[in-house]
Amino acid sequence: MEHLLFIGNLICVWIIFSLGANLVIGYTGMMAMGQAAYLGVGAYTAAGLNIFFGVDFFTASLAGAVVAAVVAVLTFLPLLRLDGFYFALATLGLNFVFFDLFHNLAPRVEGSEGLYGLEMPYIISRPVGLFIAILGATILCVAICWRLDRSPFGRALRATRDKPEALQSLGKDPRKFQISVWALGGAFSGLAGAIYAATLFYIDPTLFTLNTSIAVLVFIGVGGLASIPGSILGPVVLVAFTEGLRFIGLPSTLTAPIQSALYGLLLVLLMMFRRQGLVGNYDFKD
Amino acid sequence: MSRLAGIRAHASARISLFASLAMLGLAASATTALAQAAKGEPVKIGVTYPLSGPQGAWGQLLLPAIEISVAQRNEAGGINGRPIQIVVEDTKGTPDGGVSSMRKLVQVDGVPAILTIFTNVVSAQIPLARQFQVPIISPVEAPGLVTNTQYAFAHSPLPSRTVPIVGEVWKKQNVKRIFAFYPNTPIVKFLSPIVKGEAEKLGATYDEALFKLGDSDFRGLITRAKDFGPDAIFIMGHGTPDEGAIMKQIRELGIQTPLYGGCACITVKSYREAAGKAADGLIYGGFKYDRAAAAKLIDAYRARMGFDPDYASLEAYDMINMIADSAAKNGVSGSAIREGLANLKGFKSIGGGLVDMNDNQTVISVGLYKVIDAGKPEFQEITP
Amino acid sequence: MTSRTSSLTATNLSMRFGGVDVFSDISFAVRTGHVTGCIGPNGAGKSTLVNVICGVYCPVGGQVFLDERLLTGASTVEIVRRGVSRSFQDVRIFPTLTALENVQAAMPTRHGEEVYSFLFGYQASERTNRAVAMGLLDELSLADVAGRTAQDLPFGQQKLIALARTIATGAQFLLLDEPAAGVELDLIPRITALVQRLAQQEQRGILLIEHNVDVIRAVAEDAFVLQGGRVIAHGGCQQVLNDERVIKEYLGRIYDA
Amino acid sequence: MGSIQTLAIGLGMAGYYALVAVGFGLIFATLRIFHVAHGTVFVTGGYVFFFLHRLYGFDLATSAAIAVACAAILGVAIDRVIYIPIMRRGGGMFAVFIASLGVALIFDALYLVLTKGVLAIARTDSLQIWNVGAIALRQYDMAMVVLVLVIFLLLYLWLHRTRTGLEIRALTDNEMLAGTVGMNVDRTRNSIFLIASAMAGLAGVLTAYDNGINPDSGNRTLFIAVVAVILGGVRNLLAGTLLGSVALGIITAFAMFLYPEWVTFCIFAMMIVLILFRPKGLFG
Repeated sequence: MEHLLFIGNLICVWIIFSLGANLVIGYTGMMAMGQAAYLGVGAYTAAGLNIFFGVDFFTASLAGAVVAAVVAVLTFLPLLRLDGFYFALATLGLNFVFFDLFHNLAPRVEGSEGLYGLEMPYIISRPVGLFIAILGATILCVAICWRLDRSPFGRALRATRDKPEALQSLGKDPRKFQISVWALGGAFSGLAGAIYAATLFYIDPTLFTLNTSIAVLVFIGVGGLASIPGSILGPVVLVAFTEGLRFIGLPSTLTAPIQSALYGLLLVLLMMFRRQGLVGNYDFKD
Repeated sequence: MSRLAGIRAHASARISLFASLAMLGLAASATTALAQAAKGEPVKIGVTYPLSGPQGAWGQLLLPAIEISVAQRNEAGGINGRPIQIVVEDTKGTPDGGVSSMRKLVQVDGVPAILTIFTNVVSAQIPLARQFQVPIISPVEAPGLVTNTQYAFAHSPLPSRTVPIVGEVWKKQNVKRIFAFYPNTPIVKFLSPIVKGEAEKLGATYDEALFKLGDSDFRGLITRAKDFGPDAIFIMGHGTPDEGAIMKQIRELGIQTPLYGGCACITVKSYREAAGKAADGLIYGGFKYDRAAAAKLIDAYRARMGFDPDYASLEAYDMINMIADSAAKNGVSGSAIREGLANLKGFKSIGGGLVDMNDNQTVISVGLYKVIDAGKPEFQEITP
Repeated sequence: MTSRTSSLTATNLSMRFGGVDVFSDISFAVRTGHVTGCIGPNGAGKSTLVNVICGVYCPVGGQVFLDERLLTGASTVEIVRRGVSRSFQDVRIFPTLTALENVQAAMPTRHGEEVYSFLFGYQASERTNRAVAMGLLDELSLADVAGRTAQDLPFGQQKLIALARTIATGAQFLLLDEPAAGVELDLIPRITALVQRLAQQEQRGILLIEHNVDVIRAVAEDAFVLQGGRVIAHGGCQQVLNDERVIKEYLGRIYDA
Repeated sequence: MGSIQTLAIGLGMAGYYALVAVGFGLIFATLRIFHVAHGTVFVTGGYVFFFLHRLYGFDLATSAAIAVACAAILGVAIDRVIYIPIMRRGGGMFAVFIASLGVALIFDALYLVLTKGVLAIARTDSLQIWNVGAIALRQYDMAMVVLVLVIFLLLYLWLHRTRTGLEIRALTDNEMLAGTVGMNVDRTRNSIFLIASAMAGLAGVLTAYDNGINPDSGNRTLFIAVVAVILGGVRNLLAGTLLGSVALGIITAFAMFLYPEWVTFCIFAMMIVLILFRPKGLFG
């Protein structure tokens, strides 16, 4: 039962992360390949504030989201003028750069080898309480995205993705929307990171590698681009599947490779046969 | 060979997985405790070892020793007549893998105690052990890591004991420049001050370099050592083949400086193979055990694998019996086993001699060794 | 429109790509309430002219003024905000948006279109925008496809949506790049009617770039002819279309073909 | 002294980078395919060599030849089975890029299962070194540098003296041709993938013999190669890649020497800076 709650928490983390990535990749069409960096920033900020400065966990999580958004914008601004591959490549490079930052700051920092003493408010210190809180945060994020999808802002994002130069000719600066949505995506990733830290009770640089960035690409790729149901469906189906692998008696040595191979296969098949995903509204941009 | 062993372990794990899956469907994890109360029902012990990744080779060499230990214990009556059954999960040697496999073992399989390994994994598992009230026991060699918590135990020679005897060699040979290699993981936090302190005692100059686990070309890093011009090079980490590879590459950069280590990792086959001839002459302080006393493990292991077990296999053998003894005395719940481990006195180690649990950490005898021929392999106990 | 301007003037505009002149020394004026036609064969530099006016390219010579204020050098976005908007010859519609959304996306209101305002408080302005957008679409006989995704509509309708979109920006001056090309013939009168209404009722200034001389003849008061990067005729519409050189160089060929 | 030693090490590393980078650059320049799976082809060469030589006891030359052939076939197969069908179904460059990532993931997983992720080193003995003053030079490195130079010379001849080479250069110059899938391009396409993959396979063999490979090596080497290609400039394939690889080999070796913890950081920070300020390459 507790394990199911844990898996539920994980799914929620990936849903929030996927929503953020889908805003950037699906709605706005920017090929972000390094979203895990912001996940890490959020996780480290929240955990660090909580452990070293005694900030309460809710505030620390919010701070994680805000700091991730700020870092996201700061790292995004120089990349604004890039397009296509070079943008994808630069964001992918950012992921490696951040990984090394986390990794090298970790060994000598007290508490880096596990989040000792993450102080949780009493209400979420029990597994059920934690799950309800995380579920609540997830529902809030879904609601925000749902409002966004239907708002003029969401429309402007899709217009930016479709034809940025046409939007420009209508007197609206696509870069403004790109920066905004990048900040929003960063905030979602940061929040997901903070919740991830709370779920696992520890953080470690290996959680924020390129593989995590690729995983979110698979989540939204399978679920569906530019689609909220897609952002939920992807993590639910894939996490349930890979966690389910543990229960069918597969040796645990095989679960990681099978997950990786499955993600790889899904990417290939999706690109071949269904580029918009299960319930997506949009193709991978050319 | 080792893969076969792994599969065998999983075959038994599989049956229990099906059972627990069914239970999971019904309700709560508490049912596992009820199921175990039945007579003859096996007592499950969790094993979170790396079976893949940089440390995977070692993890796979350790599993057979655990299985031999379990088999011999079960023949001798198990835990008050109940057999021991191990459930193995792969941690990949990462904290991430350590935590998720521990969660699965406790929450799905309901194991009351866990055998684990490697500082970075253990560090991540400690808070979880406290939360679940499931004791973890490991051969971590990080001083102070387990002493500040109730639910973590260690059974190993500490570098705070092995490094000083290496230091005596340095003193005798009048070593003035020491260079050390550690992996870029939290283990540096424990190791670096010890070696540095030893160097300070001798009035020697000290420098260090951190290598990245999973890299393969360390020559740039080694050039640092070459530039430093050391008369002693110290290498210690998680016992991964990386350390062996560094030894080899040190020699291939024309550095003939003597090599030193703070653990008996060279007894591990994968480590030894990565080092090759470069490890000849290596001097290390490590677990000192009596081969005759350990014969029942060494012979069984040799028969199965074709070569001798390494020092950590002996420690793992002990740890199974420590858990079994504690469970036999206090009961099979997590807190009962913890109680037993914390008050362990006069435990008869496979390496010979009696050990006590002191502050969650056993004190086992250490000795100084020199590698005569890493290929054979041949080690010789020496005195500084 | 808050700021009332009366003319968009280009003086001696020249443009060159990689050493090749696209056009040089072009001067013209578009006045509010009037439609100015621009005709010329393919490759005459008409679309480049629009791009230069809108700030996509910086001219190598000459300037564009909005009344007395210099427009050249400002960004595209800034130029639209000052009141000059354009449509594209190759449509460039937002393919995954519905027809209605395409038009709404062009509306100048900022309510709910910022990252901090998308949650609440834009409903009233959205309703107004929606009504205006529907009105525009209705005028172009597109009301019944308003809810359909733009990329699923035929080219002609896409073109009309793009036209509606340009109009929806509310800009004082509209540069329409071949709005009638590729549109079904029976819709053309609607376009001309719309353009006329924009000029006469809404007092907008329109530069109408067209291949179709009939459209120009129907709506434009003034016109100029672009040929080989130069203005070969300039003046009242009738006068220009009856110009011998124009007939010989350009219209003749069209009528021949 | 350390810096000269590091320079020597860097030049040795440059050999591997050059072999992987020139193939990647060739594919990227001609077909506009961001071939992430090129790293997979590289490790495949290494693993086939390792398995044949260490586990099945084939001699060095036979194992190496089979390994290079396997890598070459794998490269062509990835193109024919995955990339071409995706492009035929209207997928663009990004679709191919993502599918390529997928292929890399699948093979990573395969090698993880086969080797448990343990470093695979195909040799057991130590390499011979020459001591020149305080500098240690490995004979292996020097032989490899010569080999790489010979291969680049052959590549030059292939690109400038044969019909296929001419077509390839035409593809590099004409963006319109690139990305199209047609009967005429197909054969050239095969040759490009074949040659590029064979070179990556050879680099894999050499690395597996030298310091060993693990499933991660593929991606790591690939991204270094990408940086080398960007550094050298896509337009200026042979000379550019060679210079880029040498520069990168030296930079990596020095990063490892001076700031060992920050090697990855250095490489990727450099990549981002390059993309931002010199996307056409330093020498392009």
